[in-house]
Amino acid sequence: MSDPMRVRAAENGGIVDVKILMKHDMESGQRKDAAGKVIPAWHITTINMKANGKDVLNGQFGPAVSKDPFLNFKYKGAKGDKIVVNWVDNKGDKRTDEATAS
Amino acid sequence: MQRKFTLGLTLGILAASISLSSLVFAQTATDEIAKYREMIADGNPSELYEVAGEDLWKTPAGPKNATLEKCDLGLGPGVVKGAAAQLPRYFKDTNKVQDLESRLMTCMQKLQGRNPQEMVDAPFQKGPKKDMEAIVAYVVTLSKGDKIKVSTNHPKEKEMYELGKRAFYFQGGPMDFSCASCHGEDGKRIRLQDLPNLTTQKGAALGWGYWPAYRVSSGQFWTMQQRLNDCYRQQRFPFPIYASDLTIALSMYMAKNANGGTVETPGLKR
Amino acid sequence: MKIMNIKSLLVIGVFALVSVATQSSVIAQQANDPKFNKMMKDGFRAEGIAGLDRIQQDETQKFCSDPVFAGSVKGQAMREKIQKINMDSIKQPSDGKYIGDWKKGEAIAQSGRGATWTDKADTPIGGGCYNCHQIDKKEISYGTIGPTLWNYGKLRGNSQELIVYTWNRINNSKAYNACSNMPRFAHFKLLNEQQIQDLMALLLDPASPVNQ
Amino acid sequence: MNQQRRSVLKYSAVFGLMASAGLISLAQAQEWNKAAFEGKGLDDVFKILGAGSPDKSAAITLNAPDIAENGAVVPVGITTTLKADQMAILVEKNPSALAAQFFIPAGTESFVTTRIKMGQTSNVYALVKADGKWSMAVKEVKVTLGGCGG
Repeated sequence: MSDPMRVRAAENGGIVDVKILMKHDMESGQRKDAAGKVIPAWHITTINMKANGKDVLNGQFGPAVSKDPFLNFKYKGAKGDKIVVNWVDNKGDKRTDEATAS
Repeated sequence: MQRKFTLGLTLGILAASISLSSLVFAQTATDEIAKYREMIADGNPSELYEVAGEDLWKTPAGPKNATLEKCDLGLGPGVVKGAAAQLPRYFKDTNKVQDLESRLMTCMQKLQGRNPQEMVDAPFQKGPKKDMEAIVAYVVTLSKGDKIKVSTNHPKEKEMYELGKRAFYFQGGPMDFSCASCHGEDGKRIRLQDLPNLTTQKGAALGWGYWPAYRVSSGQFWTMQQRLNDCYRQQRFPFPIYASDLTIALSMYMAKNANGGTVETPGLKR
Repeated sequence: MKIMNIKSLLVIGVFALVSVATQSSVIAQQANDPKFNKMMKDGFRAEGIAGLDRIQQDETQKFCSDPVFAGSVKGQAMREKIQKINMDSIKQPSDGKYIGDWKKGEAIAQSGRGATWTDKADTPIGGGCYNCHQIDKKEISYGTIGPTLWNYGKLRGNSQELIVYTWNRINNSKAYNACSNMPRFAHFKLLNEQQIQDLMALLLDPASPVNQ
Repeated sequence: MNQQRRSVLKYSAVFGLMASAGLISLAQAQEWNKAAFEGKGLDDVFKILGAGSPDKSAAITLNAPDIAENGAVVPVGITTTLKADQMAILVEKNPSALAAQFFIPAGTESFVTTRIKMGQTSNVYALVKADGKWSMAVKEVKVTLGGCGG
């Protein structure tokens, strides 16, 4: 089960500033466990962001994105916009969270 | 023998003069680190733990299937706001000085019927400790911006402070380290990390005021108990027992020294 | 004798900025406190290679855990005694060789690993030198608890006295300053003779990057 | 779909199924660019992205610290006055150079900030595709060893 994201969106002068924190281990595939075995890579692969149903950003992550990923972007929008963030990882786990632009 | 000392003196003066010339360079590196910290300050992953912690606080759990909402953290049952800024403190019902985590264990035991030993024995970041960490993130966030205000009026509080002070200077292990080896002087660093002088108000506020924190090097949220645990690991000491009087005494020493400083928790650390 | 004492005090002062200055009032060594002892005893458990013997203090550790007394005038006799114990424990290199390989020395200086409860008994222990000292200027991540060692040999030459002094200091810094913050690398077998020779080379070999 | 079956299926199959089930939009169904993320060196990734050998552009700003206190979290931001429709962050000395890629629809600013891992001191590349052409900005980020552990 994936943990909730933290999505914040603030409108200023017609621009909505969106900040997202995702809870994900983003295992790099480079680390070894205590027994010396490589811990397989486990990371978010794609992330989609919509405002009022329309794409505002699409991202693709490799294992080199930091643990508990942070993402900040801006789009032309308005207060009250409904923002939906959606990620999928390489094990097929996924998570959707929402926020309203303030 | 005498020559050795004379030589030592010369070397010492030389060393002192060289360190001046390297100061400029060191300053640049420190400024850059400050910039780095500023860049990551917005978007502290502690928030993710805080959300989970609020959920755990309000969800019935344990053998008694109860929430923690009636937990008394010192300001009365159910008062969370500002409570962490005044811990550790003496609690009448347990007749003990408790820090946040030992107090939360009391609440989990009394309200939810959980066995505190399970919490003590659990490894950090796993099982019951994982829940504890999230709950701590939730509780300390509700003191953010408050002034640190820890009392030593009760004789047991005063005693705990003195014991903590003594523990702070206690040297041991194969490297002769005490807490004071690294945190007893102003303006020192390990590698590029500034070391707050925890014996002063200013330094203690910088240390105590920013923990618990999310640590970027481990990608984990660390409670004060885990912070102390890793200090002792690095000191090459044996393993400090979770929520032992030793750990509470050290917290009491730091917290009281930090009085008047601002709670900046949860912090974001290297 | 008197002159030597003054000088030795100066050495302590310059090298370690020991806390002598601030202490003045009536001072006696800390009393034994059963409550404190119990707290320490109940506060730790053995884990991995880190046994409870690690909180059994030796004379040096006990003395230095009371910095008010250790830094006081009254503590001076004890301070000298402790320095002597530590000085007497230092062994000069068994093969007569002081200078090893600076490249290996740099690696030892970089590593701060080993001897914690998450390490194994055979985990190589680093010197951790950069934690506290500037050494090769190219390494910008260095600590400031100890003095800079940049250009150590270039500025000081390579007289036999300097070599022996440096050897002693790395082996057991408490021989010169009872409560130096520097670990006693030979005393606690943190570094072996060869590793110390390699660190010596890092500081003193004219070819070492430290002396460029 | 149970866990076992899911892990056996290829990404494309998963996305295909999900897309056909109407679970996600077409844009996201765009398959994760496995080849690009597994490309080793810079040139590999440039080639896979179709970027050729991009020119440096003063119109692109790569916002990253000179020194990172920890390689596990290095903040990296890209802004450009160009009208970007794709951006990518590459780290020359990472085992796989490509860290992240972004697709920017009209109405979204040519700006993105995230955090990446760096194994060692390296050049970081900000790639921008605008008007069908790739260009870039480069900056060295020093990764320092920290703490007592070395």
